[in-house]
Formats: sequence, C-alpha cells, structure tokens
Amino acid sequence: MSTPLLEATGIRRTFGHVQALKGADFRVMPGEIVALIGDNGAGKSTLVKILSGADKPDEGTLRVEGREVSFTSPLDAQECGIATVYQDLALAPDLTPADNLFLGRELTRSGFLGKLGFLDRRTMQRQAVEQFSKLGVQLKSQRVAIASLSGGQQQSVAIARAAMWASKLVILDEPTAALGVVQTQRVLDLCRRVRDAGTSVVLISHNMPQVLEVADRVHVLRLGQTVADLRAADATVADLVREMTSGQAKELAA
Amino acid sequence: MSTPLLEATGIRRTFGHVQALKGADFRVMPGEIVALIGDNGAGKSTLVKILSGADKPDEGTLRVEGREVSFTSPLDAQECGIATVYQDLALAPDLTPADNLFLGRELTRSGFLGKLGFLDRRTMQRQAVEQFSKLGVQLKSQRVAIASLSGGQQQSVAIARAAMWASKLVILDEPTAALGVVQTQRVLDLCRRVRDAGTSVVLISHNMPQVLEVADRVHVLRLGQTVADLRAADATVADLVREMTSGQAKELAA
Amino acid sequence: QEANSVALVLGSSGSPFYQAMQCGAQARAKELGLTLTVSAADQFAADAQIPVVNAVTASAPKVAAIVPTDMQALIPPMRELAGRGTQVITVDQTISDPSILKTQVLTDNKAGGGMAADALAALIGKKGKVLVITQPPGSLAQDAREAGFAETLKAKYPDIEYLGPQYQSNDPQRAAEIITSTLSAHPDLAGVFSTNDQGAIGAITGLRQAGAVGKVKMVAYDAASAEVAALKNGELQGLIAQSPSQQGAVAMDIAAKLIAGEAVEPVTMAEIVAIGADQPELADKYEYVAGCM
Amino acid sequence: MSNDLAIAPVESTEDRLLRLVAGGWIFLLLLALVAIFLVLKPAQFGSGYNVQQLFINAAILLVLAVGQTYVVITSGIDLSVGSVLVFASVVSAKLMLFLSGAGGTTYGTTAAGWDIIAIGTVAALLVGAAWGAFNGILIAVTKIPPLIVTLGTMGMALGGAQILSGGVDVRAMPELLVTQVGSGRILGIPALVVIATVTVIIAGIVLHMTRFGMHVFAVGSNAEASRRSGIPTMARLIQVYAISGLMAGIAAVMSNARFSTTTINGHAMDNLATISAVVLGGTSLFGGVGSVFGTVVGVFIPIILLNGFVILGIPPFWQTVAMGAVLILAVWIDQLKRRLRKRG
Amino acid sequence: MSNDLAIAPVESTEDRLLRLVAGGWIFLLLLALVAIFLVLKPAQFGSGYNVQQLFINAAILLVLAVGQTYVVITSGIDLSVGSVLVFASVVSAKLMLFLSGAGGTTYGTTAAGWDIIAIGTVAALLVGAAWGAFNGILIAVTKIPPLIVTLGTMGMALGGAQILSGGVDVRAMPELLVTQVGSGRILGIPALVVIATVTVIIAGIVLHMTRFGMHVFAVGSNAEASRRSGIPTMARLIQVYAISGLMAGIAAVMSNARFSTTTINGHAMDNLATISAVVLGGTSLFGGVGSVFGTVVGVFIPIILLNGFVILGIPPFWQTVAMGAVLILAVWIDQLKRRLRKRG
Ligand SMILES: Nc1ncnc2c1ncn2[C@@H]1O[C@H](COP(=O)(O)OP(=O)(O)OP(=O)(O)O)[C@@H](O)[C@H]1O
Ligand SMILES: Nc1ncnc2c1ncn2[C@@H]1O[C@H](COP(=O)(O)OP(=O)(O)OP(=O)(O)O)[C@@H](O)[C@H]1O
Ligand SMILES: [Mg+2]
Ligand SMILES: [Mg+2]
Repeated sequence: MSTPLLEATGIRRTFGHVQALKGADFRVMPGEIVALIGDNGAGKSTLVKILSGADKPDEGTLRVEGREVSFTSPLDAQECGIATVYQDLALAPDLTPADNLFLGRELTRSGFLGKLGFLDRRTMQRQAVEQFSKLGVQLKSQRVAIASLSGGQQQSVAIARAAMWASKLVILDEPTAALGVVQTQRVLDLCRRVRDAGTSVVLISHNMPQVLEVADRVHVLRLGQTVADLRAADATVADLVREMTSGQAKELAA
Repeated sequence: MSTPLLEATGIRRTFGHVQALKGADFRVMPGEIVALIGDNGAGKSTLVKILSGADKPDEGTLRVEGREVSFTSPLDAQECGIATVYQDLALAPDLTPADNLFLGRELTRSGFLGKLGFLDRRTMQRQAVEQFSKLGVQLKSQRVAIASLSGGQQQSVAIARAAMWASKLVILDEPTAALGVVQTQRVLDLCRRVRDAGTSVVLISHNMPQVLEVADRVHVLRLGQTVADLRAADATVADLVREMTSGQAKELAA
Repeated sequence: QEANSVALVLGSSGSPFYQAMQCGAQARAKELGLTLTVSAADQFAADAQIPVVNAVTASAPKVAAIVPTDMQALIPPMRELAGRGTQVITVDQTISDPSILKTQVLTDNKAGGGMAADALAALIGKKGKVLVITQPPGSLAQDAREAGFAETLKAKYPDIEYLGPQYQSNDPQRAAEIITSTLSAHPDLAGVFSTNDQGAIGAITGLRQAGAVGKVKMVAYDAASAEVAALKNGELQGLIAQSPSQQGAVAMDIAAKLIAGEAVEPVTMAEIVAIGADQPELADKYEYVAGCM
Repeated sequence: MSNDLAIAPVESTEDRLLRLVAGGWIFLLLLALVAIFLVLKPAQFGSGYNVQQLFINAAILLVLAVGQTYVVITSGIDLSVGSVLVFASVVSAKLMLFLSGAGGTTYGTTAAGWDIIAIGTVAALLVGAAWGAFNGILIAVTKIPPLIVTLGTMGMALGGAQILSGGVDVRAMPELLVTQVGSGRILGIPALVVIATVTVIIAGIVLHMTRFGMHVFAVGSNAEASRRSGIPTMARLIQVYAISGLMAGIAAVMSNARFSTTTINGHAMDNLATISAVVLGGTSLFGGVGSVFGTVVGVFIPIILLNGFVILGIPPFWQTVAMGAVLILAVWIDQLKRRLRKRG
Repeated sequence: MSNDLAIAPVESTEDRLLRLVAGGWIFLLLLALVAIFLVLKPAQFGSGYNVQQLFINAAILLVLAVGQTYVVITSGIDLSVGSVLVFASVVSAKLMLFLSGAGGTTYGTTAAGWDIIAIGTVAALLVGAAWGAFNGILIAVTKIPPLIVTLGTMGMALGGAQILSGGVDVRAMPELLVTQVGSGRILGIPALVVIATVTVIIAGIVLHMTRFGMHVFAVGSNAEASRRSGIPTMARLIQVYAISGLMAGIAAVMSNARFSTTTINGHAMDNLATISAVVLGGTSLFGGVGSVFGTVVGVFIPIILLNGFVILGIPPFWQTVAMGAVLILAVWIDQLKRRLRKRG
C-alpha cells in the first residue's frame, strides 16, 4: 500500500462543553475520491477545517505524504496543494465573482508594476470567465458583488475557486447542497475529472446515492469518531445509513 | 376546482439590471404539497420572499383564498397563516435555539406581568425542547447561541420554527440542503403529515427523486418565468430536468 | 464690502464669556452705525479657528477684531488678512508678532492668576493645601492663569502647599470627581482655584456633594451667572472677573476710529477685578450676561 | 443525545445569572482595582465618604450609559446623548424659570414648587425622547448609518441649545430641585443615586426579561431575520433611540439638580464615555450581545480609576495615559478569559 | 446566458470609473453647495484667495481621512488619529529644536536646515506609524474591538504628548519648514496642497489598483473568508492601522509647518471629522466597500459649508445646527439615489 496523501489520526477538538471530534481518524490516498459522511453535527465540517488549516486540533497528528505537518494557517495547507470549499463558503460578499476567485492569489501585472503589486484585472477577469463557463456557472453580471447572487451561484463560485487552485487535494464540504440538477452533475463530473488527472477529492454529502455514484471509498463519522471506512463498490445506501445512525436505527423506524 | 389557497400572477421583480422574475405565476391549492423547482438563479427564492411578504414585487397580484392581498411586511403573510423557511435561514445568530423558535411570537407570562410583556422563558424552553425532539433535532446544548451550531442543526431549527407557526401554508426553500439522511426523511415525513392535517406545503428542492417522492404537483420556473406545472404522479426525473433546462439540454450533453 | 463693515472672530462659540463679548460689541456697533458680523469656531483651538479667519479674510471687512486662539499659529492667516487691506486688531488674547496689528485689547491672564492667588491666600490665612482645576494644557489663557497662580504662591506664600493642577476638558462632571477625590486624599484641603466657569460649576458641585462648602475656600475665574450666584450664596468666596461686554464695546470703538482714520493707542489693557464675597453688587455688574441673544 | 436535552431542558437560575453577568470578568477587574486601591490607601479610598461620592459621581453617566446599551445592542451608536442632555436641560430650566415667580432663599434659585418642577421634568423627558425618536426615525426609515445620524443630531441639538440659551447657562433653578434632588437624600441615600439605581434596574429588567428586550437583541443580532419573523424592526429601532433620548432627558434633570445650572459646554465627552462604558461591560458593537449589568461595571471603572489616581497622587498626564491603557487591558483580559472559557 | 458573459467579459473603463466614484451623488451635492455659495457671494466665495484657502484648510484633514478610509474599509475605526498627530508633532518639534542651533530670522523660529527637518519628518512618520502599528497589533492579535483600542491609545498618545512637552506647546519650529512648507508654494501651488494631493493619489492607487488594496477590501468584507483564502489578515490589519498612523505622522509635519507650533489642545475633533468624511464619501462602516475619491469629497463638504456660512454671516450657533443637518441630508440623498439606481 502506498503512503496516504493526507492522513489524520486521533483528532480531538472541543468547543466549550461540546466535543466536536473525539479522536477521529481520516485518510486520503493519491488519486481517489473519498466521501466523508455522517449525521448532522457528527463533526465533518470541523474535521474539514482542521484538514485545511482553518482550525487547529486540540490533539492529534496530520501527515501529508507521510511527513508530519502542523498547519498553523490555511496558507500552510494551500502550500501542500490542498484547496477547500467550506460549508459556509467563505467568500467576500462585497467583492465580485472574479475577485473572489483569485482571493489570496491575485494576479499582478508583469514587470515593474507587478513588483509593486499592481493587479492585472484584465487577465483575472478573462480567466474567471473561462473557469466559470468550464463549470457551467451562469452569472447574469460579472460585476456585481457576490452577496447579490443566488445561493447556488455563490456555491458555484466557491467550487470554481477550489477547483482552480488545488494541485493535490480538493475538499468539498457539501458542495452540491444548493446546486441545481445540471450544476450538481457538473460538480460530480468535475470530481471524476480531477481524480483522473491525479488530484484526490474529499467529498462531503448527505445525498447517499450521489456518494455511492462518485466515491471510491466512504468514510463514516459518528459523534466525532470514525466508525467505518468502506469501499463504495461494496456498500449500499442502507449500509451507509446504518453506519451513520447505528443505535438510532430503531428511533428512525419509530 | 376549488379556490387556490395562494395564487400569484404576473409577478415581476428586477434588481438593477437583473430581471429575477419576469411575469411568474404560481398557485397552491389547499392541502397539497407543491414542489417549486428550477435551475440556480431561476428566481425561486425571490418568488418565495414575495409570497412571504419579505419582498415586494414590482408588478403582479397575490391572492389568498381568492382575496387579493398586498403583503407590506412578513407580518401580513404570517397573519394569513403562512410561515417560511428561507434559503438563508433568517435566524438571529446570537440568540438561543428556543429564542429563535419563538422570535416575533414570544410567549409572555399570564396575568399582569404578561401584560407588561414579561417573557415566560420556562414555557418557551419546554415547548422548544418538545418541538425539537418531535423533529429529531439534536442539540448538544440548548443554551448556546445559534451561531455555534452546525449547518444542519441551524436548518433544523429554522424548519421547526416554520412548522410550529404555519396554520395554512409552510414554504420551505431548500430545507433539506444541509440535512443528514435521517433528518431529511423526517422533514419529508413532516411535509406529508402537515399536508394530511390540511396545511399546504411549498417545497423547493434540487433533489428530483425527493421532489417526485413527496410532491403532489411540480411547478417549474425557468429564467424568471413559469414554464410548466405538472402532476408529480405523471412526471419522471427526466421530464423535470428537461423542463428546467430546456434549450440547454444539448449543452448539458456536450 | 461696505465701508463700515467689521468682523469679530470669537475664541469659541457658546462660552458665556464670548457671548457677553459679542453682545457688548453688537450694542456698541449699532450705536456707531457699524455693520458687524460675528463668527467663531466651535472649539477654542487654532486648527478650528483658522478656517474661520480665512473665510473672514475672503469676505474682506474693513476692520477685523480677532480673539486669537494661539499666539503663533494665527500669525500667518492674520498677516494674510492684514495684507489684503483689512485693519486687524486683537481682543482678549494676542499674537506674538504684533507688527501686523493696529492695536491690541489685552487681558493679562497671568496677572489674573496672581490676583486669584492673593485672594485665596487671604481667605485661607496664607497656609494650607490648595488645588487648581483647569483645562488640559495648550489653552493659552488657562495656562497663563495657572502659571500666574503658581508663581505668586511660590513667591509670596511659602506656607501654602500647592497640590498642582488637575485637568477637566470643560467637563463639570470631571471637575466634581476631582474635588471629591481630592478631599478623600486630603481632607484638610484649604482652597481651590478654578480657571474657568465650567470647572467652577463642577468644583462647587463637588464641594456641595462633599459637604465642604465654606470649609474649603474657593476662588474662580470668570463671572458666569452660576458663579455669581454661588458667590452670593457663599459657596465660593472670590471671583476674578473680566468685562467681556466692555471689551467688545472697546473693540468696536477702536474699529470705528480706524475706519475714520483716527489714531489709536497701540495697547489697551482690559480690566480684571477681584470680587470678594462681600461685593455682590460688583458681581452683578460684571456678571456675564448675553442679553442680546 | 436527546437525553442531553432532557438533562437541562430549562435554563437554571444559575445559568441565567451567568448570562446576565456577561461582563463577568470585567467585574473581577473592577474588584481587583478596588482591592488594589484599598490596600494602598485603605483609609482614604475605603471611607464611607469616598464610596458615597463614587456613587454620586457615577449617577448621571449611569443613566446615559444604560440608554446607550440599548442602542449598541441593536448594533447602533448614539453620539448625540451629551448634546440631547444639554438641549433638554436648557428647555427644562428655561421653562421652569419662566413659570417661576419669586426667587428662592439662595441666589440663583427660584421658589418654584414641585408642580413646576414636575412640568420641567416632563418637558426634559419629552424633549429628550423626541430627539431620540428623531434619531430613530432617520435610522430606521431612511437607513442612514446611526453614526452619521447621531453625529448630525449631536450638532443640531447642541446648536439648538445654544440658540435657545444664547450660549449662556440658564440663570436660576428651582431651589427645591437643587436641595431635594441634587443634594437631597432618600432614606439616607443620595437622591441622585436612588434615581439612577431605579432607572438602571427598570432598564435591566425590561432588556433582559421582557419581549421588548428580546426584540432589541434580535434586531441587533440579525435585523433582516427579525423583520422576516414579524418583529416590527423599525418601530423597535425608533423606540430604542427614543429610550436613549429619554435617558438623556432624565440625565438632564439630574444634571440641572446636581450642578444647579445648565452646563451647556460640559457634555462633549459624554458620548465616548458612555460608549466605552458599554463596550467595557461586554456589549458587542456588532449588536446582539450585551447586558445592563456589564454597563454598570463599565461606568464605574473609569470613575474608580480617576478617584484612585487622584488619591494616590498620580500626576494628571499619567492619569490620561493610564486610563487609556486600563481601558485596553480590561477588554483584553475579558477577551482572553472568554476564549479560555470557550475552549473549556 | 453564457453569451451574457461574452457580452461583458472585462470590466469597461467606464464601469471602473463609476465604481471609483462610489460617492458619486455626494459629489453632486458638493457641486450644488459650491454653486449656491457662488451665486450668493460670487466675489468673496469664488475669489482665488478663498479657493486656495479652502484647499489649504482641507490639506491636513485630507491626509488623515485617507488613512481613516483604509481603516474603515477593514470595518475598523481609528479614534486615535488626532492624538497620534499631536504626539508625532511634539516628538518631531522637540527633536528638531534639540538639533537646532541658532534662532531663525523671525520670532519663534530656528535656523535648522533641511537635514534637521528631514530627521524631524522621519521621526514624525516613524512615531505615527509606530502608534498605528501598536493599534493594529492589539486589534489583530488580541481581537479587542478597534473602537476600544483606539479610544485607549487616543488617551495614551495625548497623555504621552503632554508628558513629553510638559503641557507647553513647542513653539520654535525650523524657519525653513514654516516658510517653505507651511506657507511655501511649488509651481504656484501651496506646498501643503501638493503634499496632500500626492498622498491622496498614492493612497488611492494603492487601495484601488494593487493586491494590497484588494486585501484591505477582502478583510473588511469577510475576515474569516480572507484568512481561509490565505490572506495574512493579521498582517494586513496591522499594516492598515500603521498606514493610518503614518498618515497622522505626515499630517503632524504639515501641522507643525502650517501653524509653526505644536497644537496640543487642538485636533480633539479630528477623529469624528475624518470618520464623518469617510462615511459621507460612501465608505461603509461595516467594511468591504469604499473609495478614496469619496473621502476627498467628504472632507470638502464641511470645510466648504463652514467657509460659506462665515462668508454669508450666518451666526455660529446656526452653523452648528446647519452642519449637522447637512451631514444627515447628504447621506440621505446618497441613500435614496443608490436605492433608485439599484431598482433602476
Ligand atoms: N465554533 C464552534 N463553537 C461551538 N460549537 C461548535 C463550533 N463549531 C462546531 N461546533 C459544534 O461541533 C459539533 C460538530 O459540528 P460540525 O459543523 O463539524 O458538524 P457537521 O458534521 O459538519 O454537521 P452538518 O452535517 O450539519 O454540517 C456540533 O455539535 C456543533 O454544534
Ligand atoms: N438582492 C438582490 N440583488 C441583486 N440581484 C439579486 C438579488 N436577489 C436575487 N438576485 C438575482 O436574481 C436572480 C434569481 O435569484 P434567486 O435567489 O431567486 O434564484 P433561485 O432560483 O433561488 O436560485 P438557487 O437555486 O440558486 O437558490 C439571480 O440571478 C440573482 O443573482
Ligand atoms: Mg458541516
Ligand atoms: Mg434560492
């Protein structure tokens, strides 16, 4: 077995009285799509933030390609080739879609002006239009603030952003939650395309058929702990639901 | 045919250069579940806000039980028995789940203190706990601010709120987008239960199988216009997708 | 601009002293047939006053009487004013380069501070602890009053222990806090000198609050209504008063002379009087009233 | 999980207390300050006299700051409180002087009875509330940022007071007002302190225990959500600013009684003083979070500091520096402790 | 739909201009004010002298307000600008006085050369930037609300200036500074105006055209999103407050040159004046939106108002009232027009 691209072991994270993660483990191999599933409040988003350097675990270790790392900021994760779509999107609502796409990685002009940090808005704008149309994102205007876009449009921008910058791993926290049918299909296609190009994908979703359709492996969290790690080909929706809720299955039936 | 519970005709709404709705029609009959579907940016949420009194149309008429109405505030819609879960949830992030549940409809104590507007926190808290457990909402603490709950938990609170207060019509704008499998099932059950009790439901969702599973009728918006109104029993997922995207089907295939 | 136009720029708007000066000037200007325009910035500070002086310069009056809020910062704008054909005089305060002025109506604030020291010393038997309540430093007149007070104490009253100044920015609330707190630290406080009216109002309140009225002797600058009433009620024992309305009137007399081309004295000293508790009629005479408003 | 709910279905009294004491750590800081001054200068700082003076000195600011608390919780700001106080005090004093006949037994006072004082008081409250409502209407209806609106009315109210008074403090106050309210006592407690305490308690109860108070928090937390929930957000905003104005009106009467004159030039710093007290007390400038109790603590901190500094004989310039430093330090400690508590 | 993208793939110059002129309607209001005063008093208001004075009077405030614009766009606020100006001017003046030998040819000046002036200038800039960075560090690292931090440093810097100067203004400035910078001209334009213009233009270009400027907007729009995008938000905040401090340092040198004395008791209102200029100019107090051009317009409105009022001979009290009213009115008109345009 090859070294995992990203591996997290024994991750704990507590907020006040709430233990969001109590020793969760997680692993992504190179070139695979891993689905991360679990009930609401299971700790998926918290884990994602830790994997992306946006939050720090109270305990536990992270390894990238076998090397132990400690992400002190999202920049560290970015430098390891990890890009993330957060569940709460993390966009700057007053900026345009193009500005958001390049946030933190703005293009500067060539030459002296570039050294001074002058933006190359023209190129950014052009690349943004390309990227959006590649993903089928439809924006009636490129120049409005993100805040005035529909929920699905905002989500599309966030996904376009992550797809553009990930070199090794894209993490998508419920990326299709607000998307239309066409856009959802495009995102799933994107996952496959990205995987086929050698970049791994972590996908969080509550849509089990979708999970089984696209994922290679399914990782289940329950109450902040890892409870299962299944090959998607071998699993059924019923299996997944049982793992996520086990112990609550009866309650569900009631 | 009986009078529609709520009927909207020729609704237009423009934001700057963007025409979100260009003469959309919509109708809910008493005791039915209507799904409202459409691509991202089709204008669904804008329509929902207009139906709930949270936004005013530039043109068009609204009728409740045959009477023409003009909602100048969400209160007007509430008084007609309409309660809504907005796509952006509309919760007060600093308040507790219970406070949010009763927002705008706080319970006051009996007697003189009640006249003075003193809150009956004890009863509100008790009823909140009941309502949450009815919906299977699991909150690790009742006393934290909503802002610290997970996306799904927040959505559950918003749904519990709408379910609690609707007497004639519940409008749910992508209510299950962030919900886990169990919770999603509960919301769909809730829709049916509510319908069976005589309250109509408008459900917005991008999940076509879900739509067909629960809805009696499906209403399709495209680019701000009503393009189809189908009986769910007669429709297939492919039909719905075609209606939503027609003209783009080829592009999708490409 | 009319041949008899006169501008008066006050130190700040909304202080009883300058209101009284404005009324005095307006009454005399009417008698003399002068067209008087009064303006002021909302604070007693050079950066606030200079734009006002600039605007007055733009309206080109024949004579401008100015209360400069800084002896140095106001020189360039006033030189500009003089250079554009307006005859410039200063009232109450002055600038360190009098060459551009036709005349100055001056108050010797330092001497006033000294008079306060003498008055207070007499009241407390030339011994004991005394405190000064004044504005934070940077305000010329107030600084001079405190300095005059301190120097006189040092020179003439070795048995008086000077506790130093405490500051309030035109805030009677703060002045009251300072008095009550000082009384906690020094229950044997003998006297207080306040360099302006807002400080005095607060200080009297503090003394009243502490039940120390009469026990702690108090002298205050200015003769605002509240101070005059307090003097008559025995809540403070001495006032150092000027006559702002008279200063305003004198300024108008000088302006009329300048317009008529008559000669004027280079310096007119405005009077300062010390008013004791036994001179209520004198207090009435000097009370800062703005009857014209 | 659902038994988690069962364990604590209803907020315990202890919890509610804890929530009320939102500025809990600031309170400890206040106690620490008191302890330090007590150790250094027990006789002077701890004397009954000194403690009483501290309360009297805090009274007027407390009333203003409580109104400001309401405003800040709605994520607003009221810069006009000091000017509205001045305006209301001028109107009230002028009216009482106009209605009064004979002079009082002391100079600068009138013999006006309680009837006239009542009229003057009502006038101050009405005028204050009217300015506040004017702020509120502009903010709620026209959506102009509160900072701009209240900066504007700050100038308008002060200018208005100067026009009404001619820039000269009103000559005479009712003697009864000065002696009975300004320096008087009720059951041995200074009347000003009684007024402030009652006002603060009522304001605290309304904010934390009534539906109106809940709406104030909701509007500050998410105005759009509140509107969609059927809360009349505009009315609430107008009411909140009217309350702040009303408080300024009450403070105006207290100020007239205390200083026995209007103090036209004396309230320029009231806005920053109250805002910093509110924030010191743990109320968020972003709205939605706050408590009256915290504000009370926030008012006392600078007053106790000044008192302690004067008693210790710290030079005035250093007082300014130290006051600024303590302000930052206080909020910092609060932040640290909160973060610790959150991490648990 | 996707051809929609094709139609306007790149922002046109016209659009960018429109976005830059965010405070567009306020600009029209400014023009209207100018027109009214010109009609009423053409000779006085429109004179070359007066126009020049307007610019000179605006110069110092412009520099301060531009720094404030950066701060407000990050959804912060800097109350300390005036005090930092005073502190920097005292440090600079003291240092130059210390280094100077003989007195100048006119009263109260020194014969210090350009070398000493350069040292004094650098000192002012460094000291200003240091105070700003201190603000920024406290705000970024300890997460204390900017209002509290800068309220604290406002007191600390002013107290510090008073301690350094002993409360006495430093009145001996280098003669060259006063004559060449304070009253001097470059190509016929007052030097102070040149300095302000250059500063404003550079600040505008940096804000609207560079990556740093983009980060400033991003941090103000959503700090957490910016952090997650890899923007060093803490560093940016520190830099922004340092820029505001630096601007106060530049303004300090200009102030020393102009007034030929430090002005310890002045500048108390600079913070509110700059904040209201920034907001008048269309910058949102909630951050993420704003422009330097708008701020420039916002600075001129009160200056032109005061000038016009004095020339018209409007009594001071009424000026205070009118200024407050115009402030509200200006923002209101802006809001109305924006809403119209949005509905458009
Ligand atoms: N900043 C925070 N402060 C306090 N509690 C938090 C915070 N973030 C998360 N939690 C708590 O941690 C738990 C896990 O949250 P998390 O968002 O990771 O769940 P999730 O699995 O992503 O759920 P969902 O499917 O609803 O998105 C929840 O109970 C939540 O309330
Ligand atoms: N406040 C607003 N200002 C400007 N444009 C808006 C505003 N609200 C909505 N729009 C625009 O109107 C169109 C319809 O938006 P709406 O939110 O109704 O779509 P939707 O059908 O709900 O999409 P989704 O499925 O993504 O939620 C979009 O193009 C959106 O950008
Ligand atoms: Mg999540
Ligand atoms: Mg929507």
